[in-house]
Amino acid sequence: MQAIATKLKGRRGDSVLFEDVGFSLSRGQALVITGPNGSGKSTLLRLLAGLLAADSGRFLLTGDDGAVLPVPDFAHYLGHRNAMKRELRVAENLAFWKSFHASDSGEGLSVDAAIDAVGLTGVAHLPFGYLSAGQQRRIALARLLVAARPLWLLDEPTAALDKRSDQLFADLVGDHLKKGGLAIAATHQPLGLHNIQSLELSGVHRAASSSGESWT
Amino acid sequence: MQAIATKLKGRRGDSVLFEDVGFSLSRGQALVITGPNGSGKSTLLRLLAGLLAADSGRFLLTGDDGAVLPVPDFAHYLGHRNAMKRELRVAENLAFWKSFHASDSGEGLSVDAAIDAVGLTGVAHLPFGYLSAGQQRRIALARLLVAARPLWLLDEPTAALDKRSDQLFADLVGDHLKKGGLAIAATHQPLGLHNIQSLELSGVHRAASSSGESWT
Amino acid sequence: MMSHEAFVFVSYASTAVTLAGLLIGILLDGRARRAELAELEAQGVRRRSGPARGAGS
Amino acid sequence: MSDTTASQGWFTSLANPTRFLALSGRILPYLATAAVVSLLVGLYMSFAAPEDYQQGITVRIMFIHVPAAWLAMMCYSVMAIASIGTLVWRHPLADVAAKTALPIGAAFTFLSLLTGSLWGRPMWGTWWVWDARLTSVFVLFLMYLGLMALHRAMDDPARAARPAAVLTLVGFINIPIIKFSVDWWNTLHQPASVMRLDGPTIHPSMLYPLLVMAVAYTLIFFTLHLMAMRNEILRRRVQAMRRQAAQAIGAGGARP
Amino acid sequence: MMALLKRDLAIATRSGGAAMLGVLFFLAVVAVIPFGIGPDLNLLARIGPAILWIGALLASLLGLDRLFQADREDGSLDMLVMQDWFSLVLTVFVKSLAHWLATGLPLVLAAPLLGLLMNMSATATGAVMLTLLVGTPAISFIGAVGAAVAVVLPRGGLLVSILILPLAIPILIFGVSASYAAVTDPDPFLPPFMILSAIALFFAALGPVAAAAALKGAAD
Amino acid sequence: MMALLKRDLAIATRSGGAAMLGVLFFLAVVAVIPFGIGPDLNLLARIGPAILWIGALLASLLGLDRLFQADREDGSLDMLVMQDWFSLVLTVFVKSLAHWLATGLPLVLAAPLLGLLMNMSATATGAVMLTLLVGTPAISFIGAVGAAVAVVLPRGGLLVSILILPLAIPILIFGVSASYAAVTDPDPFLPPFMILSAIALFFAALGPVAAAAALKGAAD
Ligand code: HEM
Ligand SMILES: Nc1ncnc2c1ncn2[C@@H]1O[C@H](COP(=O)(O)OP(=O)(O)OP(=O)(O)O)[C@@H](O)[C@H]1O
Ligand SMILES: Nc1ncnc2c1ncn2[C@@H]1O[C@H](COP(=O)(O)OP(=O)(O)OP(=O)(O)O)[C@@H](O)[C@H]1O
Ligand SMILES: [Mg+2]
Ligand SMILES: [Mg+2]
Repeated sequence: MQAIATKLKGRRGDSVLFEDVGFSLSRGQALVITGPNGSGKSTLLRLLAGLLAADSGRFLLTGDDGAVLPVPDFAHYLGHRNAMKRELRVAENLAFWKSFHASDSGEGLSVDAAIDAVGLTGVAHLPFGYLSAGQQRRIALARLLVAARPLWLLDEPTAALDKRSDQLFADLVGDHLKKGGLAIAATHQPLGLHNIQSLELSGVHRAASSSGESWT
Repeated sequence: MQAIATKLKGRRGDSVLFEDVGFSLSRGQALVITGPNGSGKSTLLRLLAGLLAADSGRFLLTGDDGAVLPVPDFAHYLGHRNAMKRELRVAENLAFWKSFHASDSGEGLSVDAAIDAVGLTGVAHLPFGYLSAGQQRRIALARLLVAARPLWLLDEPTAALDKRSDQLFADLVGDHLKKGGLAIAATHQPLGLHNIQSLELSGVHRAASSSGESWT
Repeated sequence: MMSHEAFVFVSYASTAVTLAGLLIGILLDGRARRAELAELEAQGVRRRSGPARGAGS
Repeated sequence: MSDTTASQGWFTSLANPTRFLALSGRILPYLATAAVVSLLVGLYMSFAAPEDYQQGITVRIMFIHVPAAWLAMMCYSVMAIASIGTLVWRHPLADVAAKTALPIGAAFTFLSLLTGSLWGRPMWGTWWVWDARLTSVFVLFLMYLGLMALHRAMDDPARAARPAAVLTLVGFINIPIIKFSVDWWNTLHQPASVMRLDGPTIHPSMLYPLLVMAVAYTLIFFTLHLMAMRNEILRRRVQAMRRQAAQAIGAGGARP
Repeated sequence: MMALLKRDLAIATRSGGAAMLGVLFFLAVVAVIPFGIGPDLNLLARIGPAILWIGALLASLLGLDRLFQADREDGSLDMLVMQDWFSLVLTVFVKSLAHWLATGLPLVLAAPLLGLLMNMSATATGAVMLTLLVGTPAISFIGAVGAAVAVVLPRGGLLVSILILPLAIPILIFGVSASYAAVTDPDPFLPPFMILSAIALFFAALGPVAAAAALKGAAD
Repeated sequence: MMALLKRDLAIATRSGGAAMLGVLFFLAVVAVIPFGIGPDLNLLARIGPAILWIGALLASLLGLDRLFQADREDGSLDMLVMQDWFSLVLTVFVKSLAHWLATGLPLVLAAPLLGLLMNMSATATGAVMLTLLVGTPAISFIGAVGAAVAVVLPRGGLLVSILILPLAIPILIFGVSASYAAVTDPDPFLPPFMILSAIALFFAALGPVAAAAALKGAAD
């Protein structure tokens, strides 16, 4: 399985945030995207997830046999927000995502096992809204575990996490990579991962292409 | 001016988050609260701000003449959220807070000066919603500058800030302390401040008091 | 009640007023936009796709 | 996701905003002149036309009522076509066209309602009835206003474009309802007498002024629309420059 | 998809009860009309079906704006939109269905009680229930389009109702006329009812597709 | 406090114009009624005042839930609640007032137009305007209580309307009956109107205090 991006160009409104972004990841590798505030890290991740259309360039996920795989079915996206309902219990939230995600790409942990894995044993029956910011983020990470998908797209996964949880997170990603997964993460903080590629976005934006001035 | 806390006890629902928390700050001093996720940092700050009632213990702010000052009028509270309206321009937002806060405790910077001070010269006329996460946080910090208040209560003030802005923030707090202010901040990241006390919350919670069992 | 002529007159007059209002609104809007653009350019904000090419601005 | 590239039609490269501004700037004077001339001719002809033996002088309201009603529908059709452009080619000019047509369409719809009421009072003895045609035009008016509110409520035009286009297309159902309401339900209102498959049934002395006025209204519409589109492009340019300013400041970073 | 249905229903019943509000509002609308009309029982019975329908229409519009907005605020919407086109349409369909089950169905069940208040005959009440049973899902489905458009808005609220009301008018017209046809003798009940059903089916097909298109377009 | 009023009005008029939305919704609701009732002008004129009042009630209720929720979501609410008791009550009063100015007042001004559409007489229209002028502020003030309670709820939204609707029903009833009393001969206009005014004053006093208490209690 490989994830290959070629010459990606991302735009927000009138300005090109990045251009000519390319990388190639294979099983067991991770990519860390860094850059100052507003440099386009989140934009790049949403683009990889298919939530935004790239201005040009392409991002392909190919299976071990070379077949092109649809990213939405083989990738987990974790955004700035946690995708959990405050009203529902933690276990209900995770159970929902487990059945929602469990379309093709194999098995994941059980809900309880995932909660254990993020070190929050015992919160299963609490409404999600009762948790602290860091605990909420960790439950959001547990979503990645309940349904196994090879590619993880993580946007500031460690926001609001304390030191210990940072380590826990590093272990989770490490495990995922060891099992042959891929990970792409945007972050300001060092993730404590080894064996990673990194991509630095400059934060210097150019106005949209000179020939055809942008419309928006 | 002194801020003195004695034997504060904070509870969320059934569990006591901290007990016997005490400290004493005088002009020019800062307190940094650390602790793992869910240990009660935010709870403690909200309690100091008067947004939550303490289970027991007291927090007093006394003037230089020993008189007890009402915390709400002499403290700035900066929470996880920025307290700015996305629809309004940055200048409008800050002008509103300037006139809202400017009750008793003296003068503050002008709106433009405050924006300059957080290094965002030129954004005054932009709608707040246009800014990136880090820029928004910096404007939220500017609110503390437009109305001068001696005590700053900061909850993860540097969340979403990049490295350079972290330094800027440290300078701001340093200035504030030098002018005789007090600051109490909860954070996971080192703030780059010197001459600070620190308070570590353990994150080990106890069930509510054995004698009078809690009801909530 | 009003005479029939009055109805005709009111119809034509209100049509004229509405259309003229629309026209004036659009003209004023255009003016305001141009003024904003000029103000921004005076502040040194440039479109970074090169020098602002005239037409209309 | 096999291909994230936005499809770029040929006119993406052809028509950039600057070129559009230049081109429209050249066309506008001619268009405006033609509109004014035809309006003057139309007004002259409509007052020279003979009075109707049934309706008396009020028949003159027809010359401004009917074109307004036609334009109200045409304007929505223009918006619907533009919406298809937005959805299929994703061309921002289509979105600009759809958005700026709204207030103009609303104005023509308002005029058709107003002049209709003013005609209805002497003819039918009431300002307003809830019959199928009148009501469907009123619904059209509401849809214009709703879409205007929708655009006003969004802070980012680029994001508003596609959802608004979808809604515009869904609302297009109303246009055939307006057109054929007189045939489907028997109502107080006149059935079609000009735009019929078997040719107009109206007397030429009234038909010609009506047609000239219709042409004049159409020219007025296109003139105003073009002007509004130019404004909108400038508005977006200002907005874009403001955003760029924000980003430039972000990149500039903290105080030294 | 069953999971989605279950989740949405759980949220609707847990946090504040959308169902209850709809019924309450329905009651309030129907209860004030007699104040206007006065105690003329015949007149009340005559306009009863219309009032019930109008009340139901307004009641099902309430809360419709949250259909996707809530998912957007907490980030779930990203996962929904990430799906392929067909699954997304299905998702919208299921969410609209959940909205109907939580909001529309209780209205149908409350109709007999209100029919009693309005002094309506049993036939009329039955007819109103039947037409509501067919018509309210149509409102939810076409409402999904408005809700999808509202996703890009800072605050949807009223706007969704404004955008949807004109589109819902055909449902109202045929719903009411079928209800009347059931009681007044010469008019046959079936033709308007069939048209209503056709509209409902049409909207059930159109709504999710259009809403999905709007959602895809709104992603940012 | 003027700053707060100005800010809230600026937000209401800027982002999509709450004012315009309220009026549009009002228009849409009233336009839908004849589709249900049928085009009978006499009947329309008779139920006109009730319809106008229902429309106005709905238009001012919807969107009321955002009164404090928006402030909570962006964190401003903490600063408001941190004030002393008296300032907090004043703050709530000012915010309710801003809500009325942005939402209620435009409804009052739009009423005559709708009266025309509903074929109402000039007297009836005038009476409806007058009662709306007195009644809609009462809705905003009492609505503040619901909005304050909604702040603690995960997803306030609908619940506000549930809480407030029962309290708003007296306003509706006296508003409607005063409007009718103005046109039907034997009934005197003043008694119900005085009751309506009394309710409005009572709510203007009670609402802010109760809402402030709820906000203080809700802080977490
Ligand atoms: C508010 C009230 C009215 C509205 C909303 C309205 C609307 C319309 C519309 C939409 C059309 C275009 C129909 C088409 O192209 O097929 C139209 C045409 C027309 N209307 Fe009205 N109308 C109103 C009142 C009246 C009244 C009171 C009269 C005369 C007694 C009238 C006479 C006509 C005539 C003669 C046409 C031209 C039909 C044709 O030749 O195709 N309208 N009106
Ligand atoms: N929805 C949006 N519409 C328009 N512009 C946007 C939108 N979201 C972000 N932007 C702009 O795009 C640029 C990149 O934003 P992005 O969120 O990708 O940055 P980031 O690298 O993730 O920053 P941060 O570290 O603050 O999260 C910013 O300048 C921002 O102003
Ligand atoms: N609104 C609430 N209602 C009930 N319990 C809460 C609420 N907010 C937080 N808690 C609980 O109180 C505890 C402390 O939360 P708090 O937010 O103070 O932690 P924190 O130290 O700020 O954590 P973080 O580093 O994640 O921000 C947590 O266990 C959490 O579950
Ligand atoms: Mg980001
Ligand atoms: Mg915290």
